[in-house]
Amino acid sequence: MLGERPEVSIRLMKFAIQINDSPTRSESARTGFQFIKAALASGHEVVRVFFYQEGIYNAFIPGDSAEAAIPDWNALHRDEGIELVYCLSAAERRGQANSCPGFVAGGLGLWVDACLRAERVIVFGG
Amino acid sequence: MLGERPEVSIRLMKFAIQINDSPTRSESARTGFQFIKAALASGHEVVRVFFYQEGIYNAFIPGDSAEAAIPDWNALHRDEGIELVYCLSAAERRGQANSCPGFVAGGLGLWVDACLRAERVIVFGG
Amino acid sequence: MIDSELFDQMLTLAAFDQAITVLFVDDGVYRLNRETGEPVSTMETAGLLELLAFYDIESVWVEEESLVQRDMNLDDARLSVRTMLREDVAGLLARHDVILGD
Amino acid sequence: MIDSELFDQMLTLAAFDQAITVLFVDDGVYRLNRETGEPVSTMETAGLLELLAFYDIESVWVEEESLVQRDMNLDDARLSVRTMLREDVAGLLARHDVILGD
Amino acid sequence: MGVLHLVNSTEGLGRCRDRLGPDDAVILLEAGVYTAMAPSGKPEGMDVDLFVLQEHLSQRGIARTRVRPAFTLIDFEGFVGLTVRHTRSVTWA
Amino acid sequence: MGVLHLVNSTEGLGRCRDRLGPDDAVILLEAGVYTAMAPSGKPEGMDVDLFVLQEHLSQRGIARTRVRPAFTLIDFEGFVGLTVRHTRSVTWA
Repeated sequence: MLGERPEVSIRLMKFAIQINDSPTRSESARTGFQFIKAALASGHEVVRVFFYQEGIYNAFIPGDSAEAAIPDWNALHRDEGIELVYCLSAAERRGQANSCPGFVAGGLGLWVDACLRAERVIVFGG
Repeated sequence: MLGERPEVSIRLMKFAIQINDSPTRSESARTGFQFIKAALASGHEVVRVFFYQEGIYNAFIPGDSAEAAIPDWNALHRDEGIELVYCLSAAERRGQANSCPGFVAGGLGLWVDACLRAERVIVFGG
Repeated sequence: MIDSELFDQMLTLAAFDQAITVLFVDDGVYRLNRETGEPVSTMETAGLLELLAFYDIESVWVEEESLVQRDMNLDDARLSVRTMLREDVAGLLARHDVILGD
Repeated sequence: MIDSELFDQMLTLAAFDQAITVLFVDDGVYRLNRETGEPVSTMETAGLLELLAFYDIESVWVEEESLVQRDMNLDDARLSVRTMLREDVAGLLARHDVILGD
Repeated sequence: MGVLHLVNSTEGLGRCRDRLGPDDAVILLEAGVYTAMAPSGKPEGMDVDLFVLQEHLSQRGIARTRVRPAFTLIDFEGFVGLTVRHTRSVTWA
Repeated sequence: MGVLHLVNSTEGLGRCRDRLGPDDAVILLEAGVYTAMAPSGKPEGMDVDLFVLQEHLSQRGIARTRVRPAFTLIDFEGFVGLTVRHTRSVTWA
């Protein structure tokens, strides 16, 4: 009967992740961060993390702060090569400039591109 | 019977106002802004506006932006002399520096001081 | 969330030729009777909804039960939406590849 | 809101010799059975609540009905709180000069 | 005199309804104004003065005729007046 | 296969319960995990697989014994596995 246990074989997938809330207001950014780490640990690929709406504030809070609850996104970028893109127009609307290391600014087109390249789209917050 | 209509005489009061949410996430900052304008129009005094928690983001979004919904706090400070204080530690926790004109940074002691000097304390958001 | 950002996302998806369906449920149905006067804080749903038709997003639905529970009907709505029953929502969700909340 | 910011505010008020009462109602009662392990995002209520006693804030209440509706009891709580009935909440609010939400 | 209860969500009115004192008043604002027309509002049995912020009603396209008679419409200056008449306020989100 | 419903508030489970398809599953996370013990959860009659994120339970001091038997505890890797098994997901806040 060996070979008839399809649940055992892990199907590796590409994920696109959207983060929509500030890490100081809700848990959702941290949930997304831990989800990504678990996905990578399982061998999956994360095509891009896109920070939108209040989520763009993640790109302006140092992840190595004293607050244990603030995700260290830069470490994720540095150690795992994950692409972190915050929405430029959402950031400008909120008066934010000079993002933290590891993040790049981009348009919504980069989010749609990530959705089209990924097999799974997961949104955290909002 | 003149002089026996106590409802007609307006009792002028001192208000302390706390704003606790970002102007892009909820309406509460704008509600507080309109409340303050109405209070001033009625002859009341606003001792201080204190921006706390996610409310500190008000101090970093230009009020004269294209977004009609973003309150123009600086105009309130400039035209009415209202003191606008954002909580320094709440701002630092969120990686924010270089606030917009009209705002000053301060500690929670300034909020307690405003509460003690005011006859009415009104909190918007959170 | 800011309605205009929700719509920016929809219109960008539409620009990439993705078929889009909009569904209003629960308190979300209140947005259907919003006026296009002074903006409600950062929300201007009604005006933005009119953009949908312009961008060929014509599949706009509202859940019947959500309307009824709020004593509303489609006379309150300022755009052409169709109603569906709650029991059909699961099927609608299952026919889409990506589901984005508000 | 960030629990630690709510507590900073309480402790600053206490430092100015203001008498403080804490009341847990509705879903707020869930915070009473929180562990002091890994922080829950930005929330660490239980550890912070222990600070209250240290700062002589000893008037900590929870609404009985909110507990019962959630199938909870004070055995779940890790600090000394007293219960009050919902019908007495209005009276408690009316005895304070300033009411700050969470 | 009494507590002014600010209700700024559709759930807020239900949260404050059994926590009202005899001298209290309620004002609906922001998303809370929807409760002025929704059956879920059930203002019946709430034995205090009930107000709704007119600006926030009209911004949402809610006609005056849809507002339950139990609620009095007021503007921002009326809102300020309520905070003067009531010594303290509390928000129910 | 089916939709994975993410419930991250105490109200979320009630919002998704009549909108579940036969191949769907539900996972409680963040404040949604409280529903795993609260009577308000009423998972009875929800005819799909129900999960609750263990990390978020234990961070809130909810003992395993308080969780209703209808819910299966899973960790973040299990959560990832659910998103692999289900083609799409939706959040109910």
